[in-house]
Amino acid sequence: MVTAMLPPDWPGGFWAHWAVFVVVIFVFVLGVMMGALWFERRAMAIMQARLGPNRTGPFGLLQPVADAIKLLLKEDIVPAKGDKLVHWLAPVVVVAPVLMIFAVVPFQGGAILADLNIGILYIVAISSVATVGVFMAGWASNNKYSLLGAMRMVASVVSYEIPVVLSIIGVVLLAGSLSMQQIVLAQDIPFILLQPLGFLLFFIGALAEINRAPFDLMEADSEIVAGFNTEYSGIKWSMFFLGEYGEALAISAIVTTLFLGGWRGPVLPPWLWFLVKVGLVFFTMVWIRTTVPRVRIDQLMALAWKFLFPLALLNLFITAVEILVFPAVSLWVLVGVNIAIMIVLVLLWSRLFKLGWGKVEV
Amino acid sequence: MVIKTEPFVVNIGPAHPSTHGVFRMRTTLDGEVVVDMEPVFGYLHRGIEKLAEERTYTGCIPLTDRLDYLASMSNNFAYVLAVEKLAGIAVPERAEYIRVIMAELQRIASHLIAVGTFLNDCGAFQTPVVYMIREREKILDLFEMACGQRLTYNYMRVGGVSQDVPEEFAPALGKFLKEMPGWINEYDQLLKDNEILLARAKGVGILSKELAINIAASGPVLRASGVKWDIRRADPYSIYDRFNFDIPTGNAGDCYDRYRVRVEEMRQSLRILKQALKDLPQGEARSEVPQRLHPPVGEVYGHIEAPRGDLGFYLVSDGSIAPYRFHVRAPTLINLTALRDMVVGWKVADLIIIFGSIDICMAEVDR
Amino acid sequence: MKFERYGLGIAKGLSVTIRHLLRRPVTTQYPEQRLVTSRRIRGNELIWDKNKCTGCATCAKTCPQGVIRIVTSVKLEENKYQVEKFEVDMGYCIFCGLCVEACPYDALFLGYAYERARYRRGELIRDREELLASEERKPSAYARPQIEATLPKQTLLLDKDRGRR
Amino acid sequence: MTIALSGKEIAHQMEEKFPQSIIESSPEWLVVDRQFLLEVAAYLKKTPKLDFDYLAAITAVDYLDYFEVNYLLTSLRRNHSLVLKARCYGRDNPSLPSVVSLWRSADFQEREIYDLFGISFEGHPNLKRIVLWDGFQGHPLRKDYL
Repeated sequence: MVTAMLPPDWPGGFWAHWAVFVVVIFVFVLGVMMGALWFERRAMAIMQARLGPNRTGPFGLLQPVADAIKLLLKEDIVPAKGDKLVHWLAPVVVVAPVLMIFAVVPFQGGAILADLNIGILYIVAISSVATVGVFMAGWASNNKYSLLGAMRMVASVVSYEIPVVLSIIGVVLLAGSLSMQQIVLAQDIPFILLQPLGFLLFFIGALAEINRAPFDLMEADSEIVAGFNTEYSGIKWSMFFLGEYGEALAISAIVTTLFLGGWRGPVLPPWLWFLVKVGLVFFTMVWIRTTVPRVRIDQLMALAWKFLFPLALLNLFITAVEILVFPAVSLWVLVGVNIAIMIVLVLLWSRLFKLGWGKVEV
Repeated sequence: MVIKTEPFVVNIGPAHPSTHGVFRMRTTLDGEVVVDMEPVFGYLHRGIEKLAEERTYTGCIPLTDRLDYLASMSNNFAYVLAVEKLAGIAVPERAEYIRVIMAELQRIASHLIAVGTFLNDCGAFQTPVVYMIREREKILDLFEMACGQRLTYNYMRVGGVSQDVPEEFAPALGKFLKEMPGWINEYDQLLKDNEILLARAKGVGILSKELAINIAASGPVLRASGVKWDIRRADPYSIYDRFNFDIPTGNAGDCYDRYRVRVEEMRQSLRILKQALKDLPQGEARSEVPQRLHPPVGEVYGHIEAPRGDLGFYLVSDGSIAPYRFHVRAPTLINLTALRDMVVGWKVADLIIIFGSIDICMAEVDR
Repeated sequence: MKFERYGLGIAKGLSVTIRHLLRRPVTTQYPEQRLVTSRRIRGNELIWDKNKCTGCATCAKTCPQGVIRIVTSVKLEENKYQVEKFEVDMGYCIFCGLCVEACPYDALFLGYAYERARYRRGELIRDREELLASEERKPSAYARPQIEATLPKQTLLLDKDRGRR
Repeated sequence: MTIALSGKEIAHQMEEKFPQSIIESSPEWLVVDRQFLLEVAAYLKKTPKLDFDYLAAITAVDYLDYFEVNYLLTSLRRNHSLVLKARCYGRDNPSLPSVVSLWRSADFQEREIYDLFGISFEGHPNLKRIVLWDGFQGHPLRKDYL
């Protein structure tokens, strides 16, 4: 039974495969996280007409290393009346799920740590564990701002989980399987063309879930100082920081696997295609983060429930109809139809939908 | 079943990323909604009005730099106008034009900071503020060329300006005037119809027209509520009656209108600067004034349209070389009077934006 | 059907930021690349010209902060007071330049350099010898138009040659 | 051009409305008796011809034997302005009626005058020190404060 799980062309027993991929994931994830940190700071800097870090190492490449060393040496303050154990445990609970997501991401043909046949379900389950960690951090810091930040995080993740999962189901319908390998193999036409509305909903929902770009309310520095990680410093704070970039990379990897055709690509070697696509999606996140102001918490909620959720249902319904009623229609025609549907639905829906401007009568 | 919630008090400030200086708001929050808010001032009080009572009239000019440090050229202008009115000193033509050029450049520089930090409070991650500070840098270069400093200029003197502008000032200003409208259009392209900014700022923190007049608000805050009142047009001082420019006003009096009024005012200032640069006369930059000025006994109130509002200087002279009483009408302190009414009922995120859109400078509030 | 409300505003904003990828950053990296300051810069030091100074103490009277302490001889020698002590406390000086403007004999200048910070507060009190001009303590042209020609031209951000990549 | 109404003219109008409410008047300003301050101010604000709806500034001056508080009034619609003065004698607890009920702009400015001069304003909603901390002894802007 053990060998059955072994991908055909990998030498050595299961444990050799496991060991190689654990090392790959740790090196890939931590390395690319550092790279992502540097890339974001440089890209944002150039887009803001300034230089960004360029003092430590060539082009500032060692800046993340310098930050890491600085943070490790920083004093680790624990709030006096805070809950010590929960305060210590929170960063672990936030960062561990992020690393576990990469276990299922296919870097190349067979190159996957565990080719689970319920790959995408595993990812959705694991990514909601991180929210518990954030709330633990908010509560344990015994600080009003942290509590506000944690409450916002929980509220937004709970309400964005539904549109994200519904848009994933749309993709799974087309691919016919939950396993990430199969989804990539089924993408002769990248699903972003077949599922444009699904891609839009997933991307917006994912941005809100990892609190990046327009939805970074959890540590909105202009409002509630630094949200749930106000009372953290030193290595615990850097764990949260790495957790955030890890989640951004995980979401980019999932988007590439689900919508952009993973490692499939004409000329370049497959693993390079995967990295290029992840880099592209990450760059769009950085690009949006540089330009767009922050959304208010009730608008965030209103967007989830009144805009994304109904559209996700409609999208699921339309995809199901397409698969059942017109299986024979060629995929390229479907691409045109789906894009038209997306445009019509988005315009129609935003006409009805008013972002919450409510002034609460006190 | 009514869930028992219990409001808790949060101190936003004095050291908070977006209180624009040391300003504290004792806010009572019910969850996210602001129930009550009490502003606390005084963290930056240096007693400028007491200091001024033992300095000569020229020695007070560096004091006025420190009032609203983001618009110290306008502070100098207001103080010097008041003293000239008190002592009856005439100012040569060229000095008048240089003063108007400096005041309008200062208005653009101050509005750039105001709009930039307002966007920062909305959460646009430092991008608009960095673009606008880049343009402000060009204006600071011009100021440095004329008076040697980039923040506390101490450039204007009773009877004119301390030194005439160098020859390369006019061509540099001409180049700036050609280039700046393009940059302002780029800001508009980045921000004007941004859906998230519209959602965040439109209809938020409304200051009604009657309340604005009742609390004697002034400057962009008053004009955004639809009151067409600008000292340059209502009570023209210096040579402002020679330039034609119009007064942008909003209608709803919300944060978005205050942002739009400031951007339009930048465009109007550019118009004034073009006209002023075109007919900048030659001649003396400063009239003969004794260093130890003895203005006659009496009192005077001179006010100008500073970037943040109606900045007035009330001077009482008892014939000696130092002012007997030196009072500053701080537009930012008075604009804050209605902060509590504008903020109660909104959420924490809106409190920060509404406060940011009023654009205060704590040095002028606390004096 | 006005397309203003459906993401077009954000798209225009995105186009502005992406355009900046092709533009040159404006930062100048201070210790390596230095900007030429204005000729009239009020640099953070005072420069005193011993032989032109007649000890009339106008500067000490005009200074709003009262940082200039001057002690001169009792009687006039060829209509000049011998200045025994001329002490300036740079810690309290606000560099407003009123003393330089007020000096009737052009004996006082503001410095051209702006990197005169000290580690000890005591070192900020400069006495007669330390105030004299030298090669690296050049006077600035503030209120002294005659020096303006000798100083280099100011680099302006408008001229676009500032801040290479 | 904001026309500064002459104090004398307004003084005559005040004479018939509120007898002996005006102590002194000159072309620039107009001194009102303490008791009549509120009525005169309300009259100035309410009459359509004068219509002073904008209280630009309140300043106080310590003339050693009395404190003088100036109210710089403006009318936005009619674009004219007037300086109204009120004097209060005695140095230990000078007081004046507060005009916050008429113009809310007086709120912070009266608190500041109370804080720096010690003139208390009856009827002010929350007369506290605005710029100095509550435990501060004395009022700095008085001439005898050293």
